[in-house]
Amino acid sequence: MTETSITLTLNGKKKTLRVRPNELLLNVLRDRLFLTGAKYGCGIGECGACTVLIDGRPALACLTLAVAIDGKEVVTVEGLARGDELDPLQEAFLDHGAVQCGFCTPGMIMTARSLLDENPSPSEEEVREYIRGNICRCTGYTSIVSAILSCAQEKEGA
Amino acid sequence: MTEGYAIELTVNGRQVSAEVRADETLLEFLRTQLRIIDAKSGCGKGDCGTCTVLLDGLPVKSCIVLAASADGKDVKTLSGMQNEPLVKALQESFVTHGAVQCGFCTPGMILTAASYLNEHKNPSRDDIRRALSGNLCRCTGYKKIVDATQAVARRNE
Amino acid sequence: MSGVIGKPMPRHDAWAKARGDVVYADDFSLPGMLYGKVLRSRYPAARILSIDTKKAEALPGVHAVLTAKDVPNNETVTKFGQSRDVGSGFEGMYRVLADKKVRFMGEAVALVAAETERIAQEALELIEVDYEPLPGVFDPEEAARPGAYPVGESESNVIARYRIRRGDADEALRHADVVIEGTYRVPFVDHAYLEPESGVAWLDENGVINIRVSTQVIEHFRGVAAVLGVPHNKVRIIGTFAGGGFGGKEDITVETYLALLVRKTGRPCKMTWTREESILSHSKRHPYVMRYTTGAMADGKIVALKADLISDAGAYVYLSPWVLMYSAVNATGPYEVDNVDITAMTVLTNNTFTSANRGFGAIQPNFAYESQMDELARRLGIDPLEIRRINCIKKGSTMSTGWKIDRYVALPEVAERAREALGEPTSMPAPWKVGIGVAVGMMSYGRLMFLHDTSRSHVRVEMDGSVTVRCGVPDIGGGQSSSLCQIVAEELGVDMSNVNIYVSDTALTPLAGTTTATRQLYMSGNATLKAARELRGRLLSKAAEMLGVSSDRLDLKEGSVIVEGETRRLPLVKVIAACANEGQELFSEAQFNAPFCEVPDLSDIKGQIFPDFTFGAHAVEVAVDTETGMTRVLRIVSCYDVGRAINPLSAEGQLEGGAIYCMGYALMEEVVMDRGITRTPSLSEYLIPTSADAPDVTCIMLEYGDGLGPYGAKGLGEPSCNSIAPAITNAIYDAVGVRIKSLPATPEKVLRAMKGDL
Amino acid sequence: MYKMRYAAPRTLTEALRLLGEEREGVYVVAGSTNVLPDLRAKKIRPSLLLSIEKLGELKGIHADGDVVTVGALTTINELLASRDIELNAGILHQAAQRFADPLVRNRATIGGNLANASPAADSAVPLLALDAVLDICSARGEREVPLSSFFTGPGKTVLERDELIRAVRFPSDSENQKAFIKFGLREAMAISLVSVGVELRIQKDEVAYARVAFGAVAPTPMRGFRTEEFLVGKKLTAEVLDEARQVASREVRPISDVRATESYRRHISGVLLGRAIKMALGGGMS
Repeated sequence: MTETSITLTLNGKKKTLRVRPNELLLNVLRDRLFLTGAKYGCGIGECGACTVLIDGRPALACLTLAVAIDGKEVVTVEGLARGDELDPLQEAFLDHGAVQCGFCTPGMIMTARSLLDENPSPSEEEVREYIRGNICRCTGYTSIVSAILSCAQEKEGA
Repeated sequence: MTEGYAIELTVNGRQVSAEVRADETLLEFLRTQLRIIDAKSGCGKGDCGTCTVLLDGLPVKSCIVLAASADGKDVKTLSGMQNEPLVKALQESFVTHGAVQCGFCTPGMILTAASYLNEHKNPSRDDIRRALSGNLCRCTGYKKIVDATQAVARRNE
Repeated sequence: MSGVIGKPMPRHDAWAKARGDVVYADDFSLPGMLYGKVLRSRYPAARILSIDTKKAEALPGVHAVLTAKDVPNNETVTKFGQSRDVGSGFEGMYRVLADKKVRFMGEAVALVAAETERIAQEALELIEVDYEPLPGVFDPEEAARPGAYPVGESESNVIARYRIRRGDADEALRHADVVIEGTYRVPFVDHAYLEPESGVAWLDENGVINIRVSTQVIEHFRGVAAVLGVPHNKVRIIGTFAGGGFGGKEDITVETYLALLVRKTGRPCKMTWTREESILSHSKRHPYVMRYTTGAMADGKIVALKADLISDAGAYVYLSPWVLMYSAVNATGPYEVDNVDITAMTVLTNNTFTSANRGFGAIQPNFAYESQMDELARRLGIDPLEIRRINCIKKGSTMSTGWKIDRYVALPEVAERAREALGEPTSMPAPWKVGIGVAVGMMSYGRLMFLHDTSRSHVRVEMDGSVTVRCGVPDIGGGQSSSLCQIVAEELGVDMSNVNIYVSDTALTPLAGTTTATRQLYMSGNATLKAARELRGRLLSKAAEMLGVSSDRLDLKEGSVIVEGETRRLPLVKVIAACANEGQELFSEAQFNAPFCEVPDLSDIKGQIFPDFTFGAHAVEVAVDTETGMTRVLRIVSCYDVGRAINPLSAEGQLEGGAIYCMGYALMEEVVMDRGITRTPSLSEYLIPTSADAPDVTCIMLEYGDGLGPYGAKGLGEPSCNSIAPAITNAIYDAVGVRIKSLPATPEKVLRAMKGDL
Repeated sequence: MYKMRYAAPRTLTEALRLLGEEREGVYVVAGSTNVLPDLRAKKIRPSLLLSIEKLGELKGIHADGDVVTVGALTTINELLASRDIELNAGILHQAAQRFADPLVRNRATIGGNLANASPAADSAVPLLALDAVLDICSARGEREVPLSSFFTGPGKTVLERDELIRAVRFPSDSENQKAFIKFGLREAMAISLVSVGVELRIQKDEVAYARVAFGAVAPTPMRGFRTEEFLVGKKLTAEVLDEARQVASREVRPISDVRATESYRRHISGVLLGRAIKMALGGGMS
């Protein structure tokens, strides 16, 4: 199969890659760029573990063709922290015990990031609604929701 | 890869197509592209023999063979010859004679010994020493390597 | 007891090695791994005025470029696994990347991590370093003089001075019937292990930097942590099966560089040195100038020995003071001399730094004193064996430090047996002349006692009767881990194939100390023996209860408990099950401590410095081509009191390998340094023996069983390469009547000694 | 970024065309045993590696009446295995036995060893003693060059940029007596410290014909013309031999380096000459 050349901004840096037409973004990220933050959980868009941001919007990397991101901006969980300084959401997840096995966490945080960027002070209901595509099997969601809300409140107060 | 040169060869019995740089060594190609690790890199310039492989049946130092020149050829490393009776016999003999210490020279040493014994049925100790003289060993002082090789040669008589 | 001790056994790791299945340091890769490279100084002595890394950083694919300013603690202290701060000037400054002054050619100046090795290499070429070349100093005697060029910043070039005195040597020399004087020189040599330095490091989810590396000392995790400024438990070192060590992988090699690059990039990183890099920049064996004076009476009894030893430490301290201590204590050799005066000094120069190399300071003076002994014998017309009979120490003799040796000394028996086995000289036609030479040697096994050495090991029986051992011993090819399996198999009465061992991991295996100083069989062997015996005791007392007999009538054999004088057998698995059922511990972890002492007064060294010594001898026959000076070693006999050969195959392997290792030292090996510049940068200039150069080594092992190791074993790794060099030069003397006092005895040197000007 | 290309033409015509077209930076590769170490040491920086390995025209050993022709691509081990070489050029066979090591001998070619023009080239010395001639070709045509005027300096030869060595030829004269001796610092994988090749014909007790060659004692492998001249017409007594050694010691032009001094190499040149003469004559010395 012929490969196409794509150019994207990945975690703030321009990258040019040659990809096959049927190659998935998740595989490109994990297998070729060694960014293993986005996880493979189901492969059919049911679990949200592979969530990344494409042009600021949450997207499922397991359902996105790599060719489709030509010219776009992609952020993965690896692109959230600035050096040693974690994103406030990452801090909040730690503080609230919102991380147990940790497999859903990268996707969950990316979805939450997008929510807060869109809506800096969401209600608990809005949070639960927004993250419902991201399945967590460990926490029962309570601590995840409070972690996200804590960021929202802090933001409001700032 | 504009500088790539396409080659097709057989490696350990498998057909392989690949692109190599003009100056890529056969050793580098085997280790980094094919992840075949039993050929070792000890000096990078043909001085030690730890990278020995068979190229069209002849033992060569793969760190001074161009990968591109293996095009169309048959390459065998020790891991591709585990079922050859002579190789097996040598491995067993090296193990039981204590001819293996750190083991870094061992794959190359066994390949050279195997290829020599294929051609020479009744070598003396000196013949064996000369035949293995392109493969350095720093641990054993060579005696047990010669013992192990000679024991197999005797069995093959 | 399974009776495997003393049997020639294939090592547990031999099959994997013979199949090429062992994953050595460079054979390992991780996804997303970067490649690290080191920029090395082009000058042996210079001041770094500036370093510009911008162009290198801008190269696509480059992830990090680091210089001294990026290293949290660029200057720490050189350690080699000791858990004790010895002080007294033994521990020198360890500098990660060159700062201020460059001290040797090849010193690390900057580090690069990039996506491929080639990109990393290209990036190195883009780093611009502005050097101001400085004069430097390259001769230790010159460097020791007042006003000499200072190698470092403020410290003296003279690192250490020691003295050992006994009686009055000068006075005794005045009354001696014969006085032999000589100056002996030995060169820089390289370990030339076939596997160059290599490792892969990665950061794990606990923030721990993991370093999988070819090393003799996994305890360098503490040193790496000190450089990074992180707690010790945030650095883990996993030692791989090393493709040879011989002392060259005793100091830190790639570890700190990898840790810094991983910390900077967050990505896994591999670094493997090229052979040229290895020869240029890892430690070398110390060159020495040794001035000896031996006085004896007409009957052959030595009455005085004076020696002045000067070693070239190269550019940094590393292990030079320790090596010098070995030289001083070994300077009189295994001879009882009432009047001794030894002075020893090690000095910084702008040569590549020197440190441990198989023999660790004991083999340099061995060349000198065994040359003197041979000369003394010739001068007095006494047989070289007889002069040793007259003077060799025995149990109870007083050594130069005043310590009375308290264990069996198989001297001069080893020399007599070696000489006897050599038999009659071969006859060869002109221009060849044949000669025979003998030399003896002593060397310690186990570390200097003031290091307070310890080792630990863990043994566990599984429910099916198989055994798991965990011990932090780095395996560098000497059979270090296999002999531990053998000890456990012996004590627990199981087959070797039923023992599995995990070694060399600072996080998961009990720390066992370094694979140096010929200490692993002694130290970790004893720790493992202790653990295995404790577990054996527990199993036997349970079995005694089950069988209703006293446990001293029980033994473990072939996976069963057997009762003395009876045919009853109780399967071990049943005992294990019963222990498990009662909640008894099915494991044992034990620590073995060597004898300790305090640091002696360095200006007057007294007392016991080493736990014990291994004694051995080499007898060799050489043929010298009288027209070219070429020496061929025709035959070598190596005879050692090994105490007890745990695995005779491994013990012979050490003796044979050691003899050929230093046959190279005697005849062909030299790292030629020309004002700090290495003129022998690869294995086509730095020659080591090939199979066509090495004669068969005949081994004679005496087993007096009086060693400190398990079952009375002594250590062999380093002692095995002692005494071969003087045996060869003594044989050259026997053949052509010239005494070579400077190694290596190249054809040109021998011919010039014979003919003067050519 | 510096790039290097690789080409492996299948015909001589194609190889010569490529060689002629490439302006500079083309480096001819056969067994690659020299090229790769040179690349590693950054001694060379070619833009094109031109592999001639596939050129069948450059292979094979032919003994044809009184001439032996050895294709440039003949490996050292192929020389060793050849009955024709053993019978007609025993001196070359002897040199091949001491060449590098058994593994390198499977790759190193005779043409490569000559074109590389190392002063210590082990195949050059016996071939000089054999009065060998090189067949050299280019897209412009063919020419032959006596080996004795082929080398011009360390790594330098009279080969033009567009030329290849096609074959080495030498007379197959089994009447003459020959010997080669290599002196190295190790038994294998050793660079010659000095090597000597001699070819002699004795008629009526006198030397009627002499060829002497030395390796590693001058900027190039060299013919010992003065030594030859000295020998011809002489009866090989012990005194003459002694004098011949001294002539040889004076004639060579060695340097001092990390392996030996100049004076030692001179001395060894004489010693080896004496030994080679004795060996060639097989003890039939007066």
